[in-house]
Amino acid sequence: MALSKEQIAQRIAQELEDGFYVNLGIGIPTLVANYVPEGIEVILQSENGMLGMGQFPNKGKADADLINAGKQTVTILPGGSFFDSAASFAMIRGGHVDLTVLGAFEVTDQGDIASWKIPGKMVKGMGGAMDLVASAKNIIVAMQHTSRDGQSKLLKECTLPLTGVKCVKKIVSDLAVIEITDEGFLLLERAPGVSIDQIKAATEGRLIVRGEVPEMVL
Amino acid sequence: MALSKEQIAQRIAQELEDGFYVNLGIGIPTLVANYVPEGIEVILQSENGMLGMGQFPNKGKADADLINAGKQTVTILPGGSFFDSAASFAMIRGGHVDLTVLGAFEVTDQGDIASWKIPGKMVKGMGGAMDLVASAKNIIVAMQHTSRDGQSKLLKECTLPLTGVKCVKKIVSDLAVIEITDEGFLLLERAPGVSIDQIKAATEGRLIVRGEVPEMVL
Amino acid sequence: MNKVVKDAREAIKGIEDGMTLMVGGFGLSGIPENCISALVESGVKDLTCISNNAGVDDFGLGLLLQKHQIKKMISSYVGENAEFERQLLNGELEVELIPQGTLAERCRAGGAGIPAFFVPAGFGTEVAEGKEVREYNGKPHLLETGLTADYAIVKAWKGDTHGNLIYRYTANNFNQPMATAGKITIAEVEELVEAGELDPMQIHTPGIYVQRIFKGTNYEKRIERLTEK
Amino acid sequence: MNKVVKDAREAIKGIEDGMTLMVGGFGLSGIPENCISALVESGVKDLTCISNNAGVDDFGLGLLLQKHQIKKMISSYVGENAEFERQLLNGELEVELIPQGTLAERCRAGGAGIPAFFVPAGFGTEVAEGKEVREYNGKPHLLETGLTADYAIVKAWKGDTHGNLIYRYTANNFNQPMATAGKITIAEVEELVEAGELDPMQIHTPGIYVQRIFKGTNYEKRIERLTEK
Repeated sequence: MALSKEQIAQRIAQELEDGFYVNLGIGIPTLVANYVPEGIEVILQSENGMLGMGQFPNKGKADADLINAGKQTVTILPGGSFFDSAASFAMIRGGHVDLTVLGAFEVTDQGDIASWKIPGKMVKGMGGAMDLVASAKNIIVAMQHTSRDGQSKLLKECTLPLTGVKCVKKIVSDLAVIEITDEGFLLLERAPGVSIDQIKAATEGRLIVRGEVPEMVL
Repeated sequence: MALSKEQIAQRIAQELEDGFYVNLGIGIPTLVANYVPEGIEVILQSENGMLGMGQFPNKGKADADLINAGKQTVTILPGGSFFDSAASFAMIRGGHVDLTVLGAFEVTDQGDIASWKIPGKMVKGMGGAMDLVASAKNIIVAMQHTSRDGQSKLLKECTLPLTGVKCVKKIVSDLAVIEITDEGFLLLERAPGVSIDQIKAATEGRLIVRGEVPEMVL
Repeated sequence: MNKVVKDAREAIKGIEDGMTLMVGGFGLSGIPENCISALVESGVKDLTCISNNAGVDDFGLGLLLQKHQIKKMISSYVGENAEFERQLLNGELEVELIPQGTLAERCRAGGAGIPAFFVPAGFGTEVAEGKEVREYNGKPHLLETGLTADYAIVKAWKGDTHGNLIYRYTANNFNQPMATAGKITIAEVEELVEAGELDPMQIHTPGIYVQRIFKGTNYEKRIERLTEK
Repeated sequence: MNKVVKDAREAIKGIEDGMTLMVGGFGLSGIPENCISALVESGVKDLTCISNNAGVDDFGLGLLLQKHQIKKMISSYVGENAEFERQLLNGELEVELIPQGTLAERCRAGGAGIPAFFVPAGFGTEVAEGKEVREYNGKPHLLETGLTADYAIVKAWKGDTHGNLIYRYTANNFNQPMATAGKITIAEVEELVEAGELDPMQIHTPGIYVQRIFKGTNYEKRIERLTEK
């Protein structure tokens, strides 16, 4: 059965390592914070200028001066810090953030990503997505494997305007965990109950299946 | 009679305007701070990371963490601030400092300056001088008009390695106040009792004398 | 060295039709509310606004959009409001979209006298169109330029009579880099104190960058997305 | 997320012959005294040191020079000591001189992922030799590159267990930009506190840049030029 959004976040959380500085994009990536494994400490970076982002504030405690990159009111944890936007992206561009998790419309088997613009629809802008994908050492994309009408979003070439090229390292979709290799999408894990054939059918780009492909353990 | 170092500083101080942010180099320029005209407030920038530099500390109050660019212990005035070296030169390079006063070995009638290196002697480095001369909006050089053996230091071409090109706006020497114009050294003022002929004899570069040249008022 | 002006109306004097303004803030957080109101009131038009976002329909830069005072937005993320969308689709408004980190660095560079620099963001995308590409460390980079503005308008938490500024929490955002890049920089603050009252080690924006400062009033500090536990 | 190590000896583990180090400080102000002593003791050699200055005969980087542990200095102003001069004139030491502002910005750029940028400093001088020149705003600029180092060694006033740092007065200087540019950054501090004890709005160097931190001991904080009224 395909994963829920929460389960995608849960599976991505398994990629976290103790001491990681992590930037979580808007949407499913934000949920990853809810599943940080026991015994592991990660520090969340919010690109509008904060390290050590905490949970939403208690009722009545929201502060207009303390928001995340999604413009939601948040809190800061002990050991956190605030800084300006240039300093924040210096951190990102300089490769100091260990892991970036973000959403995407499409990803190719070379790691290209399209995530910010759908021609014909209102263009809202790329925000920090282009900076993040161009500079992160390690990028995991959280996404649906196919569109609502069943079209694959794991492609040979993006059909939508690009956010960045050859940058995505891993995908956690509702159907699979996939690593981007020089040869294409390497299938690492299947969602519980999802067959290799189902994944093949849902993947337009080159899919590599090597030996037994285990089911995810959530 | 030629000006003393203190008098050169005193004359330069007349160039200060209320509200100026000023960077004073080592040597004579440092003395300018002692002659700020009454009713005028200037803020001194020290390129090692301070705005609002004050006087030397009282006896016993020196702090190793509070020095100027000449590595002398100093104080900070109310309204001052501290920042790092990159931020300090961002300020300088960005043209936010109104006036820079520094010393020189040689200056040309096009505004080139040599001030950091004498071949054959130990090379200590340019420090911040190249950054300052390349970026300051307004540069006044405090210098002796001739060397000890009577050679002019106001030249057609520098004989020593350059610190910067076409950057000096004004010179206050022991003999004269000179503006650098497209046509060369424009003589603005004479030191008290110094004749135009004396200045001509001491100036190798193109010297422009227009009409009456007043004596400095100190 | 007293840079204090009476209010927003006095602070924005000299801002004329067709000028380029940098406006601090991220979303509705840390925006110069008082100056935006004064600009609306002044009726100045054909403005180019460099601002990470464009406000919402009835707040922030949305207020200037409503009155058709903005000719062009230079931003990383816009369109949180319907009027913006309408003007854009009707061709009444130009928009130039820039990756957020590149935008922030371009402001910092403009203030720091760095006319151009290389960054990896945007290579291979439409952002790269017409830009010089050069490879460093095995990775293609784009040449981007520093930005300055006729006026930079920022909002800080505390300020002093010399123009020194301290920002609060994430309301710092674009205010700090933009404050360095205005030919004239105007700061509005929640708390204005005498020079010497702020700790010189804690100044975010040294006064050298600020030409005019005033204590703002009636801050609404609207929250765009209230989220609570 | 505890980055605390026991002392300087533990902090400098991994620094090997031939490595490039950034060392914070301006003159003798804000230098990492404990780490310099530990490096002397370790006997590591053939170091390339990026540091604004080179210390004096018997303090600061002068201590490493005495033991011939430095192969090359990259600095803006050197030679406040006789041993330095002797080694340089004998060809035992290489020196690369860089304008101070360019040096500071090259460190900041290295930490910020900016591989190259244009600055006006040095045009027309020997610093420009071999460098690309481009005109911006009617003024020639040189293309300069970002710098990084195997290790950056900095000294701060206060630090916490997450590696957040606050510098004191002008002892900030090169420490802040260099802290961002080390593959591994080591911070020694006068006061080490638990995460959460420093005001998050007053952090000069966020902990993300610091891999190892320790409380230094026996700071001499020598004054290079004592001037009093």
